[in-house]
Amino acid sequence: MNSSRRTALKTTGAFATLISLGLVTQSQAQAAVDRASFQVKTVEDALKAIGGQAASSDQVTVVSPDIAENGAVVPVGATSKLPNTTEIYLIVEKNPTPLSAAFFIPAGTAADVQTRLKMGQSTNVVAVVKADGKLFSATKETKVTLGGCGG
Amino acid sequence: MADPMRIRAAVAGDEVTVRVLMSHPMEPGTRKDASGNTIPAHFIQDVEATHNGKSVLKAMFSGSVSQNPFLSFKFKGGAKGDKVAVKWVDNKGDTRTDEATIA
Amino acid sequence: MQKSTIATLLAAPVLVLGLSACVSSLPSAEYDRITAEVVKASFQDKGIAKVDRLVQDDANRECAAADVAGKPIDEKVAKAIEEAEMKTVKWPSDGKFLGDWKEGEKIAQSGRGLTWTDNEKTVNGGNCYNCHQITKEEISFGTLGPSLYNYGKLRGVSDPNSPASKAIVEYTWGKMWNSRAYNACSQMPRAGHKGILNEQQLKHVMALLLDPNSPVNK
Amino acid sequence: MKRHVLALAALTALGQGAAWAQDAAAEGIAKYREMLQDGNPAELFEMKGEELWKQKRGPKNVSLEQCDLGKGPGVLKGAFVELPRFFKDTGRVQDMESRLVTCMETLQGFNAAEIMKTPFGKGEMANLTALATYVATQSKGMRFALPYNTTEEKTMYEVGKRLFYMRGGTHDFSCASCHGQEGKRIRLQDLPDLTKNPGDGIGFAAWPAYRVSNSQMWGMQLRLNDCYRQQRFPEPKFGSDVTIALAVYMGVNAKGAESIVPSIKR
Repeated sequence: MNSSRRTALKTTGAFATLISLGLVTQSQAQAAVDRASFQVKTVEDALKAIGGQAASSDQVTVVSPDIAENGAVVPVGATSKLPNTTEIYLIVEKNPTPLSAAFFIPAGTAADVQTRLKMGQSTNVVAVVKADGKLFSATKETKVTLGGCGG
Repeated sequence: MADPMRIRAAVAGDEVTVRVLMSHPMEPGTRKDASGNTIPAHFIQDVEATHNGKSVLKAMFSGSVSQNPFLSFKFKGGAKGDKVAVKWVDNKGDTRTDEATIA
Repeated sequence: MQKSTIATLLAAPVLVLGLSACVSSLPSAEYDRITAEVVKASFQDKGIAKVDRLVQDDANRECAAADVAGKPIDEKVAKAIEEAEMKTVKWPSDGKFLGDWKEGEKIAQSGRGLTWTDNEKTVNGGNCYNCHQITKEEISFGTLGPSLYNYGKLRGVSDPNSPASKAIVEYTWGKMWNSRAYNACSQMPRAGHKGILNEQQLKHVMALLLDPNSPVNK
Repeated sequence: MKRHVLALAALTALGQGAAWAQDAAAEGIAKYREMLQDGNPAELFEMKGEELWKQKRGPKNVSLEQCDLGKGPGVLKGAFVELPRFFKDTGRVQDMESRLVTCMETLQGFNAAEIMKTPFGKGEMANLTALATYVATQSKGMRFALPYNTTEEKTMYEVGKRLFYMRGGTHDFSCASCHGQEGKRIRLQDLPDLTKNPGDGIGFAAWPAYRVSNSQMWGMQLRLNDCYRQQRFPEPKFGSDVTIALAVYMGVNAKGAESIVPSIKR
């Protein structure tokens, strides 16, 4: 617990410095998440960056395979049936920097996105969505297998 | 300059499905080369898709998105013949915009 | 474009036959000769993988020839190979056959070593899981070789140091040192004989297969 | 879908050795592969290849559009599924990649020896792979039918067969060690039996392919190069007769197999 709080503090500090140096623009700083959110090292800190704890919901689905033949390319996506879903986040729990991608969904666009992520090892994949300003999540485990020959 | 994207956009009913492949190394900045030196980060950070000039999706990527990124999403209000444009910007400030016609 | 070996080598037979449109066959030995020429012209040293690795010993030449002919190897030839290969088996210098199964598992998992992208310092793996099921926990295993799950248990090895286990312990060591001593054309690498694994590594893999405490025998 | 069924069929063939966990694993892998089919990054290389094919390039500043890949100058459709074949002008049996190098030399004025010495993924070699991806894709859905009607091709087949069974290197591997039987795997990867037609889009009919393990596009030349690396052999030179002979052997054996290129592989 202690160590993760320390990390959070450090990250916040670093981010403030980035703004003061003008490395992070005002518009980026105003977005729901910022560049620094993608650097945090734990799932808790990633959730903090997104805006707090997320309630698990059966209206949210993580699309990720049960088994990935190769961790370099794992098809991952998320869908939400919750009305007014405006943001979708993909978090890979065991990656060094868990927050992997964020999607901002304007009105008229479906809360249904897919991409491909790297995974260093078998891990939980968490989708967090923001709907009506509240956070909801769903989790699924993906096993990453070792390949043949040199693997 | 970066290689072009492959964008496919197809309408079915009232929904347009857009599938994008981007040509990019997506180097996270944490890997080491054979001689032990860290390979500098080089990855796409921001992606935005527009339909007739109106934003239909924004995304932020980390270096954990796979090399040659794939992105798929759906939006309403598009018609056959309309243009869908996708723009990305990477951490080095390099950028690329490509366009496709909805089929 | 480099001149083709095939074109040069074929020049003679084509002349003899005249430039007929029909496809002509050569005696099998002639194709063997052309193949040797093609191999010589096509491969080059790269990193630690030098062209001398292509030199065929009797075992490899005879087994390949039988495969090309599409029939099993002659029994007498097979016997001779097995006898010769058996002579290469070196037994543990201190008489101890088993090491640490945990180390053995790491060696079984690793497929590294001896390719042109490896170097002299690369610690060789055993490549075991590429072809064999071993522990139950590892679901990513190959099927080119038989399952080795419960290897010791199925063979009744409850104490690898007991006289009752001696035969199977020795067979397992010999098989890993030089598989061809027991089966002339076995596809299994000759781990000891070819210097893929050293004595200590082989002991660890032995423990993985035969130690009653190894997950293999649970 | 077809691949999925095949994977399951192979699985049942495993018989009693296959535990339940294993069935689930194989099914999971089949599903993973299916998920990747949509949006294969190989399309990026195909696009680049098309551009390179039509672009005026090289010391002579001409395009490759008059390149003869065996069916006459500029004919792309069906060319790939008839390669390797014998070419009168070079007096050689050539595969798609070595034939493209010939065109780059004769039409565009590039130095063939230079191109063939370039490491995979770099410079003109990277362009060559993109071109091969484009050319192969023009025969997508067609079935392999090498002409196989000259003495040179017959010789190459016989040489290829001998190379396929040639055991060597530190591990005594031959191509046949992995690809000489049906229904086997390395780790969880199914191994095609290349001594016969292993089925549509499998083995010879699955390349060029995008390799997800390193995000590279691989043609048959690199596929064979890496097989030999893992066999612990020395390196076969690009376009050398060893690579051509093996391609003839596999290509003739694969007669009737549907090409699904560009495919996507682990």
